Amino acid sequence: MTDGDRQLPLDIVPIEEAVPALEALLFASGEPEDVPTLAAALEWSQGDVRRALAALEDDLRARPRGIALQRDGDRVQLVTVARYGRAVERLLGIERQVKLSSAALETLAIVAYRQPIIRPEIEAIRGVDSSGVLATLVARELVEARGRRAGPGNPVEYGTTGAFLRFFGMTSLEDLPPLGESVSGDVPDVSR
Amino acid sequence: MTDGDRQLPLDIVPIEEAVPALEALLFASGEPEDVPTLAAALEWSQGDVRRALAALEDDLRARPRGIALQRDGDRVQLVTVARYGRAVERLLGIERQVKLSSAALETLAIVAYRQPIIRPEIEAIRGVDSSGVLATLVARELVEARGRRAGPGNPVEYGTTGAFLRFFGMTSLEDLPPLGESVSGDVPDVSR
Amino acid sequence: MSIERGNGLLDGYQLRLPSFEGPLDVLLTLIERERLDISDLSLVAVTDGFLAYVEARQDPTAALLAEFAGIAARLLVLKSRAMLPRPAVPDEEVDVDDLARQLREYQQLKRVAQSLRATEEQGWRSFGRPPLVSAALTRTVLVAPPLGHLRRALVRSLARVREEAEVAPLTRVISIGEMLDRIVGRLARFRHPRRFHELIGSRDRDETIAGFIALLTLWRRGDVDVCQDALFSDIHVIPSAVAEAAADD
Repeated sequence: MTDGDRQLPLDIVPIEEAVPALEALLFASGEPEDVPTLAAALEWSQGDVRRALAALEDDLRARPRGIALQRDGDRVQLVTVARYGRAVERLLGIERQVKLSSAALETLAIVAYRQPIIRPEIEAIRGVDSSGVLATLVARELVEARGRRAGPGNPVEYGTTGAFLRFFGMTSLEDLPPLGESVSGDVPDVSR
Repeated sequence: MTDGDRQLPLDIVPIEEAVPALEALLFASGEPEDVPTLAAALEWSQGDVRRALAALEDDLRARPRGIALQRDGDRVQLVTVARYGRAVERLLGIERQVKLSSAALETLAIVAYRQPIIRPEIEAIRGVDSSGVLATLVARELVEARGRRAGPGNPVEYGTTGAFLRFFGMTSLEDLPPLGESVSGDVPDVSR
Repeated sequence: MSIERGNGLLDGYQLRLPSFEGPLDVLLTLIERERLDISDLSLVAVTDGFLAYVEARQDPTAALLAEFAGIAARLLVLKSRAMLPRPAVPDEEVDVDDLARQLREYQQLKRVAQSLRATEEQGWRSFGRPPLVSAALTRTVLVAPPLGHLRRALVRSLARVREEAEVAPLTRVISIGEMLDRIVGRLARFRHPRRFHELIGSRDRDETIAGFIALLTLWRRGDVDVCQDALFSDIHVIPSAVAEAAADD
């Protein structure tokens, strides 16, 4: 993509760009998506999405590619081709030492001390969007959904897991270092 | 290559299939990978991996595609092209975040061009205290601590993240807008 | 009693006060509004406008006032040099305090920030891909930080929010204009040389800075004369009327 392409954003993606646009959407999703969902995101008709999916499928088959379109009933998903499966397994088998980012540690601390907590409450404390970092903590099984809070929208409540306790070498949440009076009183209460 | 051939997992990927193989690996990983890790997974030399990455980058740019190769230092990752940013946001249900403040953008620009940079250097350029705005950028994972600079007090050095590149639809720091030439040094001398 | 308002620029600035990020931002806006290139000469040209802006700011925090005062002092040094005959300025001093160069660098980065803002508003943005949950668990060996870091992370997060929520100033600090009135009032009462700290009536750091700028302003207007026995010693302030009377004798 060159600077020349850097035009205004595409609020509505033209139908001629069906193949790259669907590739971008299915790549970012990582989950099976159905036609109505894709149609809503692209603001196209469902018929246009179906034709576009067929075009993407043809395009992926026409050249040697590492990814393919998988159909499961009316749901579609991008997956890696079997041909490179062994290399993919080797890659995913290579252990990497990863430290929690400071954003992840901060979010984990908020969940640990304030559980059960909903995302807007976390964001009220941190002052920034926390959906991505929360998803990472859930993927690493340090944080989990605990159910839904009664109220408008029934938001998901989050809490820490057993893996979280083991990770920090604790036997229960009572092992968390005490916060002290001065800190515990200052948490913004967004429920009011 | 027929469909039948593609079903067979290869133990060692021939170098001719570098482009689709790397596409499969980076797709499956979803995270930034460095050259040694990719080389270990493919059982290729690091030089081969570097050449293969360049070939993948060229291939992705040669046709209208939905994904691109992001380079952040020595780490590479597949990302969606910025052109479909709005449609991806709608699919993932990402609400538009609170806009970055002018102070945050100013600080971000300074970190991007002058990295690695320490806080006093940022403040020397901006002329104002920047501790609060820097903490916000770190919390948003647009800026990260990179280590400490040798010297008095061993101050923390900051740099931009992969999330910074994606936030502004860049695939590498080379996509940063150029610093204005007209102001780079040859300012007309009005005293004449 | 009010100090001169540089070319009537001030009215426009009062409307735009909240958008300024600091003294360099104000300076840059003044220069760009006059369509000047950044140079020592153009800095001198907007010095009055800058001082008027500092005076008009209603609610500067202590830290911000100090930053504005620092730039004001550098501007006044430039201005005094411009007024003095050339040979009086040692050459090596010219590069020591290169405000113009700093402002040019700031201007460049400010333009980049504006371009980033446009990109952000366009929604021109890339996305990665979530790692497979199984891959996130099997591949990555998370290195646990010490338990105490958890508590520290929460405390830091809470502290950050408090810091940013603090839009109101800590305390009401004296404005340059008020300080000018105070100094002029006391000078009028005494009618003979006084020491700087007697005139401002405070040892508070911010009031001292405000007092110093006010004094420089009075000196620039020719209302007072100043002298100092030694470096860093207290400044003696002589009302011009007194100095002229002494000269006439």
